[in-house]
Amino acid sequence: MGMTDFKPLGEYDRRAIIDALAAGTLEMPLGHFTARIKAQVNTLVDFLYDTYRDVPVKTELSDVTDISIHLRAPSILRKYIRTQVIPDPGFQVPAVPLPTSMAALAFEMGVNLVVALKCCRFVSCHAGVVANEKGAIFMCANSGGGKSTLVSVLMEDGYRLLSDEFGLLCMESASLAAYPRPVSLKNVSIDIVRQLSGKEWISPELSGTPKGKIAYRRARPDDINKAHLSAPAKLILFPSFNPIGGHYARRLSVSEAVMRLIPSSTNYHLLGEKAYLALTKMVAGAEVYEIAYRSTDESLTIVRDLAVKVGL
Amino acid sequence: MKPDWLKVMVGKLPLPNDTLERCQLLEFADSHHVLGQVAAVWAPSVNGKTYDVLNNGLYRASFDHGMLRFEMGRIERAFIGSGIEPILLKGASYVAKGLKAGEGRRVSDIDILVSEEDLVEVERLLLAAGWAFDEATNNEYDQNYYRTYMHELPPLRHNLRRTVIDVHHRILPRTSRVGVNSAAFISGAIKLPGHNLKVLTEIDTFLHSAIHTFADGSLDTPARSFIELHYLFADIPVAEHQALLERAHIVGAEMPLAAALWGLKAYFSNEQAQDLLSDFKLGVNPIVCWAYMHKLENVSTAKLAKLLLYIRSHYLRMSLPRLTWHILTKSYKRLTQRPNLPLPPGFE
Amino acid sequence: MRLDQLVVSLLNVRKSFSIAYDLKWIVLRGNMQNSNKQSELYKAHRRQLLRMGAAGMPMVLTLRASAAEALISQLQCVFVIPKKTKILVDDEGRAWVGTKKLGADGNNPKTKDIGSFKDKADYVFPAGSVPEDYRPDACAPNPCADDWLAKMEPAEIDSMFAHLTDNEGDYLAAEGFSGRSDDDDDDDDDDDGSHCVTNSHGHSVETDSNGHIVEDDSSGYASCGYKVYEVSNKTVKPGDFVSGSGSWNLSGDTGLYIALSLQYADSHGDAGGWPGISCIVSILNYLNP
Amino acid sequence: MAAGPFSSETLWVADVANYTINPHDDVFLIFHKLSGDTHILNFLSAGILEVLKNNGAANFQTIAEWVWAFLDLTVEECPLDLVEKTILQLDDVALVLPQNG
Repeated sequence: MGMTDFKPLGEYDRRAIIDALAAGTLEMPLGHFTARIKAQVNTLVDFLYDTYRDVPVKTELSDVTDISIHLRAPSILRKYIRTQVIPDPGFQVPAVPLPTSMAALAFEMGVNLVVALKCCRFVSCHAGVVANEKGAIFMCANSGGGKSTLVSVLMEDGYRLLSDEFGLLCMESASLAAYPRPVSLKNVSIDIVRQLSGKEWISPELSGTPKGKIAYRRARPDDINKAHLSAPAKLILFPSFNPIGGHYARRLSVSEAVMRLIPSSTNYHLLGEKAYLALTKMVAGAEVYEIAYRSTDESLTIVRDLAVKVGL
Repeated sequence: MKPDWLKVMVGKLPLPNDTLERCQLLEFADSHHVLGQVAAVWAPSVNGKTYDVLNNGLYRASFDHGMLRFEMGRIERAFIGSGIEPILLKGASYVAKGLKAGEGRRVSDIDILVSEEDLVEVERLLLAAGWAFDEATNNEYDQNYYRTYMHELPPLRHNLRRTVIDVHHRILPRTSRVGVNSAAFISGAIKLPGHNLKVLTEIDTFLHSAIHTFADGSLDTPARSFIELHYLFADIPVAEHQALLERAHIVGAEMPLAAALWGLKAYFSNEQAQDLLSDFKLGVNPIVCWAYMHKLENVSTAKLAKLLLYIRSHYLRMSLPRLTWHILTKSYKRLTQRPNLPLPPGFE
Repeated sequence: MRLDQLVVSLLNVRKSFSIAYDLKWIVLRGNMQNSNKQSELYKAHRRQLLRMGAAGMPMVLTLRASAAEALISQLQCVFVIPKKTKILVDDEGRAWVGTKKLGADGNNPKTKDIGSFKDKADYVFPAGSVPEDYRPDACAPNPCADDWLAKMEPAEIDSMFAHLTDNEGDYLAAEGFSGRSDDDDDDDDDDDGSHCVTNSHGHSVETDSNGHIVEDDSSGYASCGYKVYEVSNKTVKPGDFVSGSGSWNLSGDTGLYIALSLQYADSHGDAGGWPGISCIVSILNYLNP
Repeated sequence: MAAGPFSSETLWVADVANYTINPHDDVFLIFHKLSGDTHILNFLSAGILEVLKNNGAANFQTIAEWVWAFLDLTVEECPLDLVEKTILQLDDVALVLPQNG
């Protein structure tokens, strides 16, 4: 077995994918994780063909998987996502009931939640991460901070995508693991990125979601093929989109950085001292800034300057 | 669940070679909160993804055990100078004693047993040390219900750490139809070396687990309970099986013991359990067995089974009029209030 | 803005934990940046720290909040709907939210109050905003049941929503919409007489030049076409409306308020003065991290 | 608040064996192995741990005197009451414990 059996999802015929999804035997590597996907939702098939077409998959399981996702209907009216793995006694991964048309959103949310709450091999923080051969830029922010836009912009600026939603810190090496998934774009940022990256890289829009309008920027084959390469953080940013305020970059001390990173982690407490050591090691090896900007262009200028400053 | 999965989970049968079945078994183990226990058995002898998945279970268990040891210290701190030495029950005691039943086991909250005359002081000291009653139970009905009819205080959650203590003063509710002799358990408890805490003897530990599983509360995690009984029974030397029967008689746990032995026979083909059962005068209620089997094995009938167990557990706890009133009130409350949201990993 | 109001709105913003930390952070480090340990400045900072400590600020800060916990804690937020708040709903799912006078018999609004309530509403939601269950029965079709909102100039609609850009967060709301200045109180004066209400007998009623309804029936309450929901001063804990599986279970009058809040969040995020919006938005973030 | 009963005569010890502490500027990062918690201390709370680590168990008054000397502070700058409050905050997170505990 092994990678030889995998081929890009786009190269399978639809029937094979549909059957594998129905049987729950569609195996998809996502960076260091593998996912087993079970579903009977056509819109998901469309989404996978569009957004995951370059991702190598198998229609039979070669091994057990880290992630197991099952899209199914609790009622005739709605489909919602339910991961088959419950991270904690009594703790069910929350999921908003979404119409079938939003199966894509449900799928993305579900995978992210399992990775964030269940997978213990990495410290996971809410962060977007991009890297070049010299090192990584780690952008720590909740949704709304313009993180995904920044990630997409930097992808056009010669960086490869490591992750959009969650930065994954390897506890042994204190370096950042790749987890190349579609970058989720909201509302205005969709058009910005479409213009920048070209419309062929953007999924069809989902409107009327709880987050407003959503579209995904596909990971590039190069991002996917280099998914096994980790990168050390050289620049750690706490970005905030601040249309009415000023723009600035404020250097943070080690302790303030750690203080900001820990609350952004989904599993820090679970992992204990190893996570503390990895986190402090990552911070020690990087420069940390809080940045604010009024526009995407401004954010790019600020990040470029800092990247040069730290030798990226 | 396939009936023989429990044997796999305790290492009496090998992991399935079929990948899909192995996935399903691991996912079942995770959703039934025994992944860590499966990991304690299998992680050393597997590799690749199976190891990675099991490793997630080990991380969660070690987090829980760390939390537990810390909370043990906090409880001792809260009781300093009071001379009160609470008895650890359930998961807390398995981990504290280093029993096989504790390896990889999830511990979400801590159960302690104190004598009824200490109860007021225990409550006072815990409240003073930062524990508080959950909003969910901090209403007149629940407080009265717990204090008048139950065997424990409403759950206490620490206001900084969010960890939960269940303070028991009896093994079963006052209203229980199973006349368990709580005093016998309390007087039989032994000191936990190096702590101002106590634990039950091996035999009482097994009996208490049986009571908790079959005479108290609907069985929410049958897989975990049966695996627990399997290990705890194995901790009792065959030479002491007679003593087990006698102790069950003294503490009034014949029925739960019989049911537990049935479970060990049914799911682990445990001959010793079978022998003991056949020596046993008291039979096992077939409806109960049906309910447990279906809850464990059969998804389609699980709901009915759960309902049966729910009603039965309350039937065991209280007289019929009180039961009717209670279930009415509860269902009314359910209709009028939303369920409280679950806590994230480690904050249960 | 008074300090307590400042703190309230601070704690109301989405990333409340990081803000809380920022406040404590000052106490923990003073404002000192690597100054020489012997310098007077350095000693002054330390003394300042001690004074704040004596004033009750913590000397130990525990970084427990994992994102998961923060997510959960967001669900615990609570807010109170301002006094006098009522929600007027029509059969096409439009909603007018305001604090002006609106008599009612149960859910049936006083017909002569409807027009003025709509004119003076603080928030207006377009057709389809209100879940079916909350909508009244439509009245028998009549000439003036057409959509006056649709017929309005975009500019007029904008002016209706103008106050949403009073960027004062929940603090504005805490004063019960009174943040609005009087001048925008009569936004859509030029009432084109299309404010039509039919009473229980289905007779149509016209509006006079002031946009007030003159109705031709004795009952005086609209039993169709409109429903009114009284949410004045209600305490809302949106987390209670989220099921363990993360779905919204909306019921009761406050359920309608939350339904509208979700609509609002879709279009405005947590900007503007909608009471409790930052709480709602934080929950949406929990549901879709 | 405190994590349990105490008096002005209670002798306090630092849980030295179970934490690692790293100073940054005048701020101290502490990882506490038992609780798995990470704390940030300022010079006063960290100073209290330091004097307890160096001098062993003591009651509020004695600890305060050590702290004043160690941090070069006067009782006016750092009242006994503040030292007590801070010790109790450390007690809450189990970085200090009553000795007979």
